[in-house]
This record gives sequence, C-alpha cells and structure tokens, in this order.
Amino acid sequence: MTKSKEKMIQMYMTMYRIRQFESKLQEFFADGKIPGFVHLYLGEEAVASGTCAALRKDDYITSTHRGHGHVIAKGGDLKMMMAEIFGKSTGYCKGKGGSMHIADASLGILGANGIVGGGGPIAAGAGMAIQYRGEDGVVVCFFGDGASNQGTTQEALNLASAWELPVVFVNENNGYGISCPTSKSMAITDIADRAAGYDMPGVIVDGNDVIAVNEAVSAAVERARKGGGPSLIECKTYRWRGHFEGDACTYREKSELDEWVKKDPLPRFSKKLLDDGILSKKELEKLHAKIDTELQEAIAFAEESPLPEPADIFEDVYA
Amino acid sequence: MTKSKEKMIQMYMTMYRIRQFESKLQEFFADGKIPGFVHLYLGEEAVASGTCAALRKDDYITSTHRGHGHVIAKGGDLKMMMAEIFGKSTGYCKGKGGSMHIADASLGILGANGIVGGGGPIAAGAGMAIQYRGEDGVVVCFFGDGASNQGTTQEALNLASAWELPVVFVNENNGYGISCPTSKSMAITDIADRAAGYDMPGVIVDGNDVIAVNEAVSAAVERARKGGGPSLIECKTYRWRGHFEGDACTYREKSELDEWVKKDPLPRFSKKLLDDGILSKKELEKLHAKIDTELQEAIAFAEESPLPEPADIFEDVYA
Amino acid sequence: MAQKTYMQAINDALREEMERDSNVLIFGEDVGQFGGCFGVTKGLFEQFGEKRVRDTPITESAIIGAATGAAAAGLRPVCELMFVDFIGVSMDQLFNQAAKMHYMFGGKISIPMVVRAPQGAGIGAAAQHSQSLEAWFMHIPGLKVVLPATPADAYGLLLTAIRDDNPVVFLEHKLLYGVEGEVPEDAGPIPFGQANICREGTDVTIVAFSKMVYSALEAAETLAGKGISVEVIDLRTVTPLDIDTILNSVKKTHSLVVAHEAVKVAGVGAEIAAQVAESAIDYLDAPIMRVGAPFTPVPFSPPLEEAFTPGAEEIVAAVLKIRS
Amino acid sequence: MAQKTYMQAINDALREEMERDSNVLIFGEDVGQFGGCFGVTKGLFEQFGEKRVRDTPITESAIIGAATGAAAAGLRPVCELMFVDFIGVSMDQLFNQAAKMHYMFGGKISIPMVVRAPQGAGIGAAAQHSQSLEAWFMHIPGLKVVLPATPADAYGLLLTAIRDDNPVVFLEHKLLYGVEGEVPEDAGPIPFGQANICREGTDVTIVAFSKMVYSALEAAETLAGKGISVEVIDLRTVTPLDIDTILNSVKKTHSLVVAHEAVKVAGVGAEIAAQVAESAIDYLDAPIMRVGAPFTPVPFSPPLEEAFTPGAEEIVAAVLKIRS
Ligand SMILES: Cc1ncc(C[n+]2csc(CCOP(=O)(O)OP(=O)(O)O)c2C)c(N)n1
Ligand SMILES: Cc1ncc(C[n+]2csc(CCOP(=O)(O)OP(=O)(O)O)c2C)c(N)n1
Ligand SMILES: [Mg+2]
Ligand SMILES: [Mg+2]
Repeated sequence: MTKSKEKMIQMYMTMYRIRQFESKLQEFFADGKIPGFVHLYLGEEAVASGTCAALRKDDYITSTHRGHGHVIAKGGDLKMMMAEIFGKSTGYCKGKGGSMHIADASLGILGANGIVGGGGPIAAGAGMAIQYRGEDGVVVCFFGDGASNQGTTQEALNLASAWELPVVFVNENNGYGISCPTSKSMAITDIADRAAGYDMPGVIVDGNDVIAVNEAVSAAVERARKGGGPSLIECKTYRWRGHFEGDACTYREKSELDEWVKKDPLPRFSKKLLDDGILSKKELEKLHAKIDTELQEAIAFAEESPLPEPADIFEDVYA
Repeated sequence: MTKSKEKMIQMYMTMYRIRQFESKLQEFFADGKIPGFVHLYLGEEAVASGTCAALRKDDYITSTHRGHGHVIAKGGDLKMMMAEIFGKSTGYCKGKGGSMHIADASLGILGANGIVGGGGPIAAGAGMAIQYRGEDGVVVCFFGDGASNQGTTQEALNLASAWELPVVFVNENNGYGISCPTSKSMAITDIADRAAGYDMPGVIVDGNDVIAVNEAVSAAVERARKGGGPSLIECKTYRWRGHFEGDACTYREKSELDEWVKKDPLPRFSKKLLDDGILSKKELEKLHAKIDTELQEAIAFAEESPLPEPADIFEDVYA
Repeated sequence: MAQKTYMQAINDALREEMERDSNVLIFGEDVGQFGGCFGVTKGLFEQFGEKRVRDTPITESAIIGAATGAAAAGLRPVCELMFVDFIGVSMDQLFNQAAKMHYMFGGKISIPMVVRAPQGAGIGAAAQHSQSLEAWFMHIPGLKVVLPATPADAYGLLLTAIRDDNPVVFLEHKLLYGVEGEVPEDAGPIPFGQANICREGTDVTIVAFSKMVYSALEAAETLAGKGISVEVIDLRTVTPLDIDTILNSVKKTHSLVVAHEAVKVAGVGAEIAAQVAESAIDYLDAPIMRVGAPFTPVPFSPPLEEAFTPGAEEIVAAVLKIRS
Repeated sequence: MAQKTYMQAINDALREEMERDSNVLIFGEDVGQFGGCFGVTKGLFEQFGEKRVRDTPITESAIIGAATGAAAAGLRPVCELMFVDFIGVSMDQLFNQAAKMHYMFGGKISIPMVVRAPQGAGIGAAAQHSQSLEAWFMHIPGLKVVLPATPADAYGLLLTAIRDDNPVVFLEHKLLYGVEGEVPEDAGPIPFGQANICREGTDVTIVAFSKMVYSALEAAETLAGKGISVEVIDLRTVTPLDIDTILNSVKKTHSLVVAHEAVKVAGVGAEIAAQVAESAIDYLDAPIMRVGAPFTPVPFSPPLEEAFTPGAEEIVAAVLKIRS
C-alpha cells in the first residue's frame, strides 16, 4: 500500500475513533456518568484528523475546551482519556483536569484549555522554543470562531507573524460560540480574512473534507518547517450537538443541523475510500470493529479504575 | 471669512498651541520642575489637530499616555492641564492623575491612559452609549502603532465593527513603541491593513498633513454619525523627542529624525495659510502671540497654584 | 412574601431596574435569547429586546471596557462575566480603568456599572471554572464587592449595586442559583456594608458570606447539639466591610472563625482576622481560625473537588479546635 | 565581596544564568538594545544577541503566554513585565495557565519560568504605574512569589527563581534599583522560604519585605533610641512563606507589626497577621499591627504620593501605639 493510502486510512480511522468516542460520551453524560462540562466534537472530526495527519509526533498542538478530537487525532491514549473524563486516578491528569484539561507532553499536546483563546500565546511560546533550538518542528493552535475575537488570539497571531514562528493557526469555524452566531460576534464572514492583518497566508477550507483540511494544513506545515512562518487556516464546519451536553440548542434551526449532517465527514470519506478501492467494505468493517474494541477496552479501563484519594489534592501543585 | 478658512486657522492654532505647550514641558522637565513621566507630542501635532477639528464638543475621545495633544485639540483648558502636570490641586484631576490621566467629561475627553491599548474598549463603550440613545455623536479612539497589537485594541475593533458603533480609530503610527520599531513588533507595514479583518474602511494618511488628516477623519466621522459604523485611519507620523523625556533615543538614527523634522507639520501648514492668503504674516504673528500669552498665563496659574494637601488622598476614591 | 430562587431574585432585580431606569442595560456572552450560561437573564431579552439585553463576542476586556465607557458616558450597564475565572483576560479594564477613573480624574467622572459573575466550585468544572476571587477585588480601592447568600439579599443588594455610582463586582455562587428563600414583596435595596446576624449566639462568632453562610448555619446547628452557642454573621459585602458588627460580636463571644470557599491563603478571611487581631485582640479567648480552601487549584474529580471545598465539617472542626 | 547595586545584581544573575544554561532566554518590551525601561537588562543584548534577549510587541498576554509555552516545551524563559500594573491585561496566562498547568495536567508538565516586574510607588508614575500586587500572586496556588530587598538577595533569589521548575513571580522595587550593597563573590542561590532576620531584638517583631525592609530597619533604629528593641524579619519570599521564623520571633517578642507598601486591605500583611493570630495568639501581648498603604489608588502629585506611601514613620507609630 502506498504511503498516501496508508495515510488516508489513518485519517479515516482517526475520524471514526473520535466519532465513536464522542458518541459514547454523549451516552455517558445522559446517563449521569460524567461529572462537569462535556463539549463534544461530533461533526467536526475531519478538522482534527486532517490537521494532525500533517504533523509529526514531536510537533506540538494547543487545544481548546472542545479538545477530545484534537487529543485523539494527535495520538492520545483512549484509556487515559476516558479515565480522565471519568475522573479516575489512572486518567491523563490523575483526575485533576477532566475533559477540559487533557494534556500529553510525550505527544506534544500542551493541553486542552478551559479559557477561550488561552492556547494562542502558549502555541506561540512553543513555536518560539522550536525556533530557538533551530529545530524544524511545528505547532498547531486550534481555536474556534468565538476564540478568534479574543485579544489573546490576536496577540498570538501578531507575535507569531512578527517573529516568523512555526505556528499553524487552525480555526474551527463551526458558526457559533455557544449560542452566538458568527454573524453577531464579528463583522466579517471569513476568519481567514484576518490573516492579511498579520501578513500571513489565510486559507479557507471545507472543514468537513478531511483531505482538503490535510492538504491545506500540510502546505502550511511545510512552509513553517522551512522557516516560512505562520499561517491561518479556516475550516468551515459545524457542531452537531449543543455547545455542551445539556444545551438544547434553541438558538439554531433544526434544518441548519440537518443540512450539515448531510455533509457528515465520515460517510463522505469512507465512500471515497471504497470508491477509490483503497479499502474494501470488509476491511472497513474490520477497522471499525478494531476501534470499537479499543474503545470498549478504554471504557472498561475507565470504569474499573479507582477514583483518586482525597489526599491527592495536595500533590502536583508544585513541580 | 468662510467657515473652511476659519477651520483652517483653528487647526493651525491648535497645532501651535500643542507645539508651544509641549516645548515648555520639555524645558520644565529638563529643569526638574515636573514629577513623573512626560511623553511629548512634538512632531505629531497634525494628527490630534486634524482629528479633533472633525469633532463636535459633545463627541468623545479616548486618549493615550501621549495625551496632551489630544486634550488640547479637543479643547482642553491649558491652565488646568498645566496645573495637573505640575501636580497642583487646581489641575484637571486635583493633582491625582498627572500627565497620563488628564480627563474632561464636559469636553468628552474620557481620559489619557497609562495602559497601552486601554482606551479601545472604553471608546467602544462610549460608542455603545451613543448608539443606545440614538444620538449622532462619535467617539475617536487614539492609539499608537504599539497599541495596535494589544489584544484590548483588537477586541475593541471587533466589538465596534460587530455592533457598528460610531467609533473612529485613529492610529498614530510614529514608527516606534518606545525603542521597538514597527518592523519588529508586527509583520505588516500598514496598520490600516488590519481594518479589513473587521470589515471596516482602513485609510492611510500623511499624519503630518493636517488637512489630509482632517479630511480622512471627517469622512469617517460623517459615516459613523449616519450609522455607518467604525473606521480605522492610520496617520503616519513621527515623534521628535524620546519616548519619554529622558530617553536618549539610542535606538534610532539622528538622520531619521532629521528627515522627519523637515516634514514639520507646522511650517508646512502655515506656509499654505500664507500662500493661500488665508492669513497674513502679521495675523499669524498675532495668533502666535495670543497663544503664547495664553500659555504664559497657564504656566503662571500652575506655578502659583497650591499643591494638594496630604489628606486629599482620601477624597474621590468612591463617587 | 414570595418564595423564589436566588436566580429568580437576581433576574427580578435586573428586570425591575431595567423597567425603572432606561439607562440600565445588560450585555455579556450569551445573556440574550440564550438567557445566560446559568439561565440568570432568562426572559429579559424577550421583554426588553436586543438593544438592552445584548450578546457580546467572547472578549471580556471589551465587555468590561465597554461597560466602563458606557458608564462614563452616562449609562448604567450591568455586564456579565460568564465565570469569574475569566477576569484574568479582562482585569485591566476593571482594576486599572473602571476602579481608578473616578480617583485619577479627580472625582469628575463616575463609573456606575456592575460586573456580575458566578463563582465557586461544586459542578466539576475544574481549575479554570471554579474559583472564588473576591480577595483580589477586595484589594482594589475603587471597587465595591458584593457576595449575597440568600435570594432576598441577592435581590436587594443587586438593586443597590445597579443604583450605586461606582463599579460594583457582584459575585454569585453557582450552587446557590437553585436555592429558594423568602423575598418580601415590598423589598427594596439593601445598603452595602451592613452585615446580617443570621443566628445569634454567645460562644463563638462565625463570619461567612455567599454559600459559606449555609455551611456556617449548618455548623452552628451541629455545634448547638454539643452545647456550643454560635453567632453567625453574613457579611453580604466585603467592600465596604462591616467591621463593627464583627467586632461587637467578637466582644461578646470572645472567639472568631472566618469561613469562605476561596483559597485560605491571602483570602478575605485573612483581612478579617487581621482587623480583629488589631482591634479586639484583648477580647479574644482563643486563636482566630480561618476555614478556606487548601492551597491548590480546584481539582476536577468529584472526590477531589469535595476534598477541596470547605464546608460545615471544616467549620465545626475549627470551632471544636479552639473550644478544646 | 563586591559592592553593587540591586539593578546590577539582577543583571549579573541574569547574565550568569544565561552563560550557565543555554535554555535560559529573556524577552519582554524593550529589554534588548534599550536595556529595559529601568535599565535592568543593559548589556545582555550585546553579549547574547537578539536570539536570547528579545524585544516583544506590547502584548503582555502574548509575553507571559509565550513564556508559558516555551517553558512547557523545555526552555527556561525569563520574561519582563515593564510594570507589574500591566498584569491586568495578562493575568489569565499567568494564573489560569502557567500556575495551574502542572496541577491540571496531573504533574506531567512543568513550567519553569520567571516573570520579572518592578513594583511600587515613589517616582510620580501615578495610579497605573505604581502598584504593589504581591497579594494577588500570593493567593494563587502554583506560583512562587519573590520580593528581594537587597542586592545580595536579588542576586541569589533570582538564581533560584531561574532554576526553579515552577512559575516564579519576581517582584523588584523600582526605588531599590539604585541601592548598593555587598554581594559576596561566591554567592550562590538563596533558597526560597527562608526569611532573613536582619536585626535581632526582643521587644517587637517587624515583618517586612522589599523596600519596606529599609523602613523597618530605620524604624528599629529610631525605636532603639526610645529604648525599644526591635527584631526585623525580611521575608524575601511570600510564597513559600517562612512562617516558622515569624512565629519564633513572635514567641520571643510577644508583639508583631507587619509592614508592606501595598494597600493594607487584603494585603500580604493580613495573611501573616492571620497566621500568627491562629498559631501564636497566646504569645501575643499586644494587638497585631499592620502598616500598609491606605485604601486609595496611588495618586500622582508628590505630596499625595508621599502621603500614600507608608514608611518608617508609620512603622514607628504602629510600634509606639502597641507599646503605649
Ligand atoms: C475567556 C473565556 N470566555 C468565555 C468562556 C466560556 N465559553 C466556553 S466555550 C465558549 C464558546 C467558544 O466558542 P468557539 O471559540 O467558537 O468554540 P466552539 O465552542 O464553537 O468549539 C465560551 C463562550 C471561556 N471558557 N473562556
Ligand atoms: C499594557 C502596557 N504595556 C506597556 C506599557 C509601557 N509603555 C508605555 S508607552 C509604550 C509604547 C507605546 O507605543 P505606541 O502605542 O506606539 O505609542 P507611542 O508611545 O509611540 O505614542 C509602552 C510599551 C504600558 N504603559 N501599558
Ligand atoms: Mg464555534
Ligand atoms: Mg508609536
């Protein structure tokens, strides 16, 4: 199998992994099994998958409150993710962080982030470290349409461009910041239009087309690796669920959702894989089954893992 | 005399008033007469003058650390300004604010500001009040090239554009934020390029040409008064002095300054007034003399005014 | 007397002030049709329209700054921080601008505005969505800082906050939104700086505010069972601080416990302890105890969050310690 | 022994750490060729070049955030806030990101970084350029907070700060930059959390830090003339806090005055007073006194600023009050 075919399959698997993981969380939340806020990535899988498929293991990402997809796509361990979201001591953060704060230094994941726009400056800093050491790594900063207005994001765009840092800003424009449509939070339609204000390329892609995302991000990543500086890539997409689980989404039309569900990135891509003969139906089912098993194992691991002990609160305040 | 001629003379007088005021402060600072930081506006007079000549008394401005020019141009009282800068109880702020915090509500001056980028959100808020009351007032937000990168400025640009607030953002691009040239603090050359990211007009003008400034700002003000929303006007200019008095300016070439001194906005404009027959030499001298007297009176007032009493610190903490 | 929730009381205060004074308007993230992240502004958008109940972009500096500018220009804005934790991106507009303008400008410009924000742990929202930050605000001259515990206080103090000519930080506790209580029909504004003695007692004074008032009352009940008579004082506002009520109580009970949910170190409890240690040390028969969160960020997992969050148990322990 | 200024000591510590460890780098506004607003980084740009001593845009969130990200990625950044007052536009990156990452991520990522910032009044810089904000930082678990008073401490504590694996807030007092003092040739790092007894005494304990240490020593001298023997403790760091040294001293002197330049209300002095009132009240013969700035923004005009700024006189008055 050619490298590109392998990559296609990987990208699909990642999307499917996210889809299944998030669908399970949706269930678990409804069943009252998960504490706290859960922001699901359902419908946006192609963005994380296409983006992270353009990255190496040693590249960095900064993520958001809606971070599960990013972490999975960057190679995050489902067991430790699930355990963390369940608040178990075996989780990524020993139960201290939860859904909004999963990180994995060994995979360059500098953390999901509960602060909208919080990741931008941190991404610039990681980019600075790469540049300082003369390495060819890259940082991807995921941020939402809502986050694009936050001052911190704009400062990060400016710093990255002024210093030509190897940062790729991947905007997930899903049309809303909680209930607020982009038409109310900004005067422009395309966030990519902000790129010119930082003299960086600004590209718009169909965020539900994993190949389009991957191609755009790959180009930006190559550019950054060669010292060409940052880029901004706007991925137009949509979140299927409410902002967080529990949000009844009264602020948007059901028909709008329906339109976007028709653009579901998964069948769209699996169809292509089948049509192009990259995978047979059987192979596809086998892959699904493999991931489903992996997920079952992660759930079992999380369920069986112990909760942290109260005294653990005092650990890890200082290094 | 036609209205436009009168306005021309007014604009010249404002520039001259600023020039003389600041020159005096330069002296006073050198003589150790002024406490604290003093950021002079010398060389940039055309920006404040041209801008405020486009405003009504009931329009608002937010100013910066380099605020004397703005305050004078908006009609600020020289006596109270000078007294404030001297730290006297008769000053605009009773000696509590000093150079960086002069305000005059009756003239719509919502304050000089010691925080770079601090004025943007406040300007948006004043614009919101105007819009809320259905009035046709306007707010001018002065901000520097350095301030243009600050997140608060960018949030203000976004809010003003998303809500179509009557705010005119007047950028004073004098090439430096303290020692840092714009070529190092941002990847772009023209700050006006940021306007497109907020779907507002972005205009570049020669900031040493008071008529050009006035025309550009007037157009933006008219637009805003009619509900057309905000604009960004970038005025290219230069500060003659160090960032603050005492700064030896080792970071820039003397020749650069020399070039800009050649573009001194005052003789340039007075020559035009003379050439066009708007003023005679004699009239000009008379105007100068009038302002010089006004300034002498302000200085005398400041010098003769009492310092505040120590117990005054407890006043004005709460309304 | 009407029985209503803390959330409804806030909602009512907002509505009534908006009806009374057309200069009052509300803005913040998702406060419009959505009704706010916790539902506090529900129905106001429908009643007053977008002009007066307006969704903002996710830019807290612009939100607080816009309130400041609008207040300087004559309105009485009430803006919402979705979580108090977001003050970190917007503190400058609050503490260097809104809080200081009146002073810096020699008393010539006033900034009548309210920043509402929910505080507190207890919903598994982890380190960046669960803090209690009143001590920061208390340290800033120019701000007033309000922390109502009951629906009646939330109502009456919010009226006062909106009518005040200064920037007021109005801190609501997320876990109190559903709490019910009596709000008198003819309730008016409640003045700032008047603590409420919620329970009289003779042996120990417990000073609390916000959610911790309930823990203090619960602790008092437990302690009554052990023969210890506890006086519970609800501060209601920490700026201005009603130190007289505290001192008078301490002079009677000769011992003091201050309780809050915020991290104990450098919290409001320290200020109160320090004032009492300066002004009434001779009346004290026992160490001044503070109950507050441990010196850690707020953890996510329920048993950890539970261990983090101080409550009645910790107050009882503190009282027993000084009575032993 | 070398005699050098506080500023030179800081500059030396930076230089030596940069020579020792190539992961150390500096950035901030005008820290490069300009040498920093107060001149603290002078000469470092010339020695290490722009790669390691870098001017940033005027975007403090990006500065602190970039330090956080660079630290997470393995460097040891030392960034500068030109004035501590600017923390208002950048607090989130410090308190919600840098300070909490280690905890939120279960101890798996460390953030070794230093934020240097000058504090304090005394140069006529008015309300937005003269504050002392250590109480805010002390309230945040995950931060360490350092306030050196002498050149030797500035040097030794900065070495420790740079080598520490946590975010450290290193607060310099503007008026100390020119102060000279001995810095031993072989001086090494000074551990955090070890207060310095600058003057031994038996009648009263004065706890201070930063510039106020000098006022405390001056007050001690004055009081010695009145027959009162004062022990002066310089805390050096407020997180970690060396409470043992304070308690031991109080057990000896039976009285305590805490002095700092920050606004007294909800300042660090409150925390110290509270801890002593909890742990050593039985040893106290007198009220615990605090000396701090009044509850006002910092005014501009020299007589006002002078009235605002606490010093030896206020400390003497506090001591005399409890000794009368
Ligand atoms: C500084 C800050 N402000 C507000 C919030 C509350 N909040 C959490 S997610 C969110 C919406 C974010 O919108 P967007 O960036 O478009 O991301 P999306 O949720 O659509 O993925 C808001 C307002 C926050 N967490 N942090
Ligand atoms: C938030 C903040 N950061 C830094 C400073 C320090 N400072 C004061 S003026 C200035 C430069 C501002 O540059 P610019 O906006 O271009 O205005 P100019 O001085 O050139 O008029 C800086 C860095 C400040 N006052 N506030
Ligand atoms: Mg979105
Ligand atoms: Mg400039």
